Amino acid sequence: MYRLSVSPHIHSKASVSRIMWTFIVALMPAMAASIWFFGPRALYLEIISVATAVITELLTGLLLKKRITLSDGSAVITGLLVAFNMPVSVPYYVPIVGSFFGIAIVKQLFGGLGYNIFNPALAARVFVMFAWLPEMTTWNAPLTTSGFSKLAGFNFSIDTITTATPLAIAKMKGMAGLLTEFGSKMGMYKDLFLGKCPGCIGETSALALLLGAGLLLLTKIIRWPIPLSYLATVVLICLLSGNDPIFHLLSGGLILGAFFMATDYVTSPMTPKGMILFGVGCGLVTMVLRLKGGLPEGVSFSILFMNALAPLIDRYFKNPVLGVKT
Amino acid sequence: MWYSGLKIKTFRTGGVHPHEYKGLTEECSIINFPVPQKVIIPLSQHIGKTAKALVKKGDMVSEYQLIGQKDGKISANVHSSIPGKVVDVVMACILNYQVLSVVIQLEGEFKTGNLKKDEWEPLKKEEILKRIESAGIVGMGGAGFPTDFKLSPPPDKKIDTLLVNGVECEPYLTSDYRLMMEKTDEIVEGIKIVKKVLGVRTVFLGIELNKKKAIKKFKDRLTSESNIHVVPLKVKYPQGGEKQLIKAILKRQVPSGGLPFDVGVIVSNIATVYAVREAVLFQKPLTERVVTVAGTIVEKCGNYKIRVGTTVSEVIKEVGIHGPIGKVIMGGPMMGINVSTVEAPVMKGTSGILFFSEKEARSIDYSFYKPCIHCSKCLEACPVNLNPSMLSILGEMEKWEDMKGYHLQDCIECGCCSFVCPSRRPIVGWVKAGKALSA
Amino acid sequence: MTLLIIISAASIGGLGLFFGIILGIAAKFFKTDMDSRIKDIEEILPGINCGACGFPGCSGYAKALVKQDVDISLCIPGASQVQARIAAIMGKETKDKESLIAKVRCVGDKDTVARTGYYLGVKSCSLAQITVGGDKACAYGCLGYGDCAAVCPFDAIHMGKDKLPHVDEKKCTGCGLCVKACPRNIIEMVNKRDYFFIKCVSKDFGPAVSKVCKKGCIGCGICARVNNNEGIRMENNLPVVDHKEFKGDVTGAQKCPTRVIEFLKEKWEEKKHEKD
Amino acid sequence: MEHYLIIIVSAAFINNFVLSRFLGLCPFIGVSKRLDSALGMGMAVIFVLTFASVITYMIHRFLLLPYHLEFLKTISFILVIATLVQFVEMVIHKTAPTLYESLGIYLPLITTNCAVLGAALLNINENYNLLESALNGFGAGVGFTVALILMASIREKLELARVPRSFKGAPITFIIAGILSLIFLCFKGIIAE
Amino acid sequence: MKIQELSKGLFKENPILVLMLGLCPTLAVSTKAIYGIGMGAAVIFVLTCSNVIISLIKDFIPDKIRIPSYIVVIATFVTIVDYVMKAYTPELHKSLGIFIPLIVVNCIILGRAEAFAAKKNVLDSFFDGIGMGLGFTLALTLIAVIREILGAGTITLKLLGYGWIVEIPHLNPMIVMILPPGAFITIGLILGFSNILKKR
Repeated sequence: MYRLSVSPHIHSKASVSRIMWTFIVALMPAMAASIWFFGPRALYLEIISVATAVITELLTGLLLKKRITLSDGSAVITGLLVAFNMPVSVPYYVPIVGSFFGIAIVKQLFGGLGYNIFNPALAARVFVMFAWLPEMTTWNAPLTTSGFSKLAGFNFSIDTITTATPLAIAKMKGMAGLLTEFGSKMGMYKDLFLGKCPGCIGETSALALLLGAGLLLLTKIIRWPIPLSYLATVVLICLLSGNDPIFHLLSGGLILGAFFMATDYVTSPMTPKGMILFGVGCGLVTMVLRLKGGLPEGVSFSILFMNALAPLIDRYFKNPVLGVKT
Repeated sequence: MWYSGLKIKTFRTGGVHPHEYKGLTEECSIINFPVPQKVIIPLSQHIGKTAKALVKKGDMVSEYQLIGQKDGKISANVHSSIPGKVVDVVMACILNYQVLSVVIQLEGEFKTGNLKKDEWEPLKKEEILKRIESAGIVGMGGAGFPTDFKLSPPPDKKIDTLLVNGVECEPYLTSDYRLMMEKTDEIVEGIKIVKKVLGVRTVFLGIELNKKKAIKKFKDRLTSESNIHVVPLKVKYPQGGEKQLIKAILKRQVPSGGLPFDVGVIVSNIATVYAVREAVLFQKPLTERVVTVAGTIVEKCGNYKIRVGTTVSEVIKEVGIHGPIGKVIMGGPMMGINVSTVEAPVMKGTSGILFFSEKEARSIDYSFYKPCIHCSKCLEACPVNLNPSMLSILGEMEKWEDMKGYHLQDCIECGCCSFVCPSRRPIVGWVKAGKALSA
Repeated sequence: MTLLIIISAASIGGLGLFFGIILGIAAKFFKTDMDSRIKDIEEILPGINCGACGFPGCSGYAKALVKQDVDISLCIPGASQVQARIAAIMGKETKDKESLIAKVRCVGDKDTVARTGYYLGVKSCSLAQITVGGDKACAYGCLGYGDCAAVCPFDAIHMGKDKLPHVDEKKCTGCGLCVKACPRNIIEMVNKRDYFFIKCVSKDFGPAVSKVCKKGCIGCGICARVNNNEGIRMENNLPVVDHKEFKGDVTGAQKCPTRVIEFLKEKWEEKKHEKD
Repeated sequence: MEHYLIIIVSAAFINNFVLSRFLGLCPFIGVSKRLDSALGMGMAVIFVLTFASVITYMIHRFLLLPYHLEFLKTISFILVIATLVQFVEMVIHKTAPTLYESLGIYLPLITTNCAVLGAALLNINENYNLLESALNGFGAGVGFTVALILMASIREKLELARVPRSFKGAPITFIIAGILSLIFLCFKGIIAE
Repeated sequence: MKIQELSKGLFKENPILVLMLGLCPTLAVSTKAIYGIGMGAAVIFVLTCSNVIISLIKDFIPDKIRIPSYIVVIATFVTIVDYVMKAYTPELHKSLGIFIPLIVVNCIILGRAEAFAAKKNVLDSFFDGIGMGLGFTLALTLIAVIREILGAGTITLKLLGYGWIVEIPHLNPMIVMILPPGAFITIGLILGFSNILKKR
């Protein structure tokens, strides 16, 4: 009795779980940075969120009688990204509801991994954002070096100062306000790059995120077109509208969004041309929302908006098949 | 480097780099395979109509005797590869489909020991074509296109170039390489014959860079020939595909649904060229070919000159297998067909027989494919620039008709998409089914 | 008050009149002849869009009926009643088409016919057939992955524990989708009142069959010889039954060495009774 | 000028008729199965909405107001819309029969599409003048079309997804609409400035 | 017999959950429980009256202009409801906004007129109207209660100073549920679950 299958009879090493777990590894620096800057509560949020995501995936999988695919790690990624998109002070039920919404409704109801139209983590973030707007927009300043000693203690309470995110300051007070907050321009860039500024726990440290993104790009898990066109569009619009491009690149969730969420396979277009258009669209909507919108931040919305457009883009931007005249 | 002056070419769109495994058999010279006790000769080893059986049960046949008569324009003669008695003329399962086959039991003696050698230069084009036709030569790269038909393109197509395909891009296979190394002069003579038939000026011989010795050998041999050029090619699968080779060497694009002669090119495989020479010089029909037998569980891996019709069971007996066999593949691992029985015969287009161990075989289990995650790795790997992801999803949903909208017919079934797919989806399977069911 | 009522009535009436006139003119101007028959036929058709007629759904068939003059007997689930009503609309005569049911012509269950290999692929007969040529020792037999059961819109075919499809004759409407789905042409549409079936399609002869399947037809031809070729004759190593010529001699069927001929006594007696 | 632009953008995106005002849901669910019919339906709705806004404005301004017949506005508006729809139906049937076939029963549905009557009533409520009414109607139509096209393209992709059987069709369409509406919600702040 | 006409609208042919008619007002006004009830009452009135009238006049109306005539009948009753509500419950009327006049184009009413009242007798049509209207009210109120609990943490059953407002303790309401997205997601889930129940 030989085994019978269709060709090819050999396979590259690629597998879904390998991709997903590499992705999780790439998120680790940002996770470490979140704990470094926001203390153990950040870790608790992440653990709670991931646990909810995994349990929800398991339960919905059982209910819908699907093959349980926990080992592929996609639920872990969703859980982590949901937590990354929250301020450190949110009550614990927020990541629970968010992860549940993301996995159960945005992912599993659409058919599970590979079939979802919207990025579960982003949809979850936007959902909880509108559900508990005050909680989701209360920002804490990162811990100082001395405050970090509290990491050891479990009785960490939220007694740090509430402030506004750099983007909110820029919106309300302009560049001058930012300079008084950070001191000098170079100091501001440095703080933003390292992540020493208020914001969602996973999005502040550009350094940690870029480390992870570098891993993903090197292992060819994500490709250049989307992040590059996204960031380039943001820079271009900044230059045209007279805003500081470096500030806009480093602040808010732009790096996290461009490298880790806009590049989500399932919800982004498949052809290079489509990817570039997708990135440009993300950049455009992000900047419109940042400069004109009512909320200071626009990355999640813009990517979600382009997710909705992705099927249209896929439909009209196909690769030219060799030998077929168009 | 000695080839540094040359421009290394390759095709641009897609392609993959599977592990080569050529080391197993690369240095194995061609060995004559012992005469089998029984052969099963399918009457259709080519594209087109099955040949008409000329023998019936109980007939005695001699070696090289015509047993299947070409039926119509696209068809080919079939000859007996051993002398003996026709045991049966029956539908047999060959490469997973049923084909009328002649089963011959070895009996009697080989009479045709030495064939008379002709000179080919004085022969007319028509005479050469006739000899190719009566020898039943078909493309030996796998597709099995009747060579005489290929070499007589319609008069309105002007052919300016002959491409000789020495790429052998499939992993494991080294039969063409060994042929190139050991029969260099004969192949050059064969190229000249084909060149004369086609009346073309330029010939390119494409060889991938993992066969540096062969490139050097031909380079040295061809210094005096001004019109035959050796073209070293970057290693990339599926460069041996006709359309990819034309694109790589000539930068010409065969139109969708077209054939190479639509862009003035004829592509011929090394083994075919060699067989053409034998047919023209000795009037010897195509009854044997060089086959790579390889696999980690094979004791005597190597390149064997095997008679057409020899069954896999005879091959197993000869080369020795240790451990249980998981999979038997006729052809290369990327496009080869997996057979279920040891009664499957070697055919004119069989370039390799691979034996996979149980573990190797089980590592590919397409019944446990996962949903497509739209990673677009297959789009990058596809040498035709198709959207294999969509094809696979439509196939999964059994929307065969809709697959046509995604250029199903242009798929060359090279397997690059399945090879890179992280969800391990049997994309080629769905494409094959789509082609069969959407018609 | 009265004035208000009058004004309201007048305005509504005026508006109505005005728009009525506009529409009347427009209707003249943009006149199209819509065949009301299409709509009528669509209402008659069962509306399950099974596709057995070969057109895209019931509305497609309705359109084709009116515009392309196709055969009115193509709707198999609707059977003769629908046909009669379509005929009434289209002014055509009804052809008497006897109702059909699906019959599985294979007895090679999972214990009888061995598999030739472990098939590692999509669990579908057509894919198994196309990609690896099937994984059963018998080249004609049922592959058992249930394409026919999956395609049946009436839930009339189920895969049994023996890995063979079983037809629920009560639910089967004879639409023939399973026949199209089967890559090995094992399922055949037969007359509902037929009583004599050869449950094998192997064209092989003798030992070639018995080597792979103990129950399959070995093509010995005893049935045809016993019946003197009346009603049963041999073709391609397989008996072919002709119900019209069949005179009721069942000895041939009983002599079958592999018992591959199925004879439904009740149906035969029913028919005989009718003839008398 | 900017004022008029704001009316259009507001009607099309910020207060999208389907996604934030819940108007015209029946055709939104019904015609969003295929992209090409969604496009056709969208065009028809834009046309009907714009004209209906103009005509209802005129009836309101020149007939109902002078004679104090405001209580007749529902009846008279629906009459206008019904006529207009029937008119469009005839035109499409004559000029583009294939489009007509794919729109099928949904063309008459525009009559009972509350987006059309809703736009007319909103125009009155907002005290828009003639141009503003027309632009509001046009913007509403564009918003409807945008939502319809987005939904159709998503649903076409979803055709090939393994959505749980009970959620196929309307339920999953509503959930998609919910997420789309979440996205459109973030446009709310843009005009506020 | 009549009981059947009355009860089918509640569950088996519930206009919202099964027939999926009249969704626009369902989503728009289901932010407070009382709005659901108020809207439902208006629909019951219009549906019953128009059903009765249409089944009375069905024999006199030429087939060609039946739809416009039905619409005129319905529009009349809608205008009556509109003005009555404006006079007696101005607060509710304001909250329901244009969705009161939009009852005219609510698919339930025209749908019942066309599918039922135009074929059956007066009594059947009357019960059908009440049944369907009740079913509509029930489903609408259900959705409204769910949305209000999750989105505002209350259940409002207060009109013109009568009734009461229940407050759910220890609940941080999710504002999104009373915003449009909440409406879409709630009805999507409810339809899905009612499909599951239907299959059982």
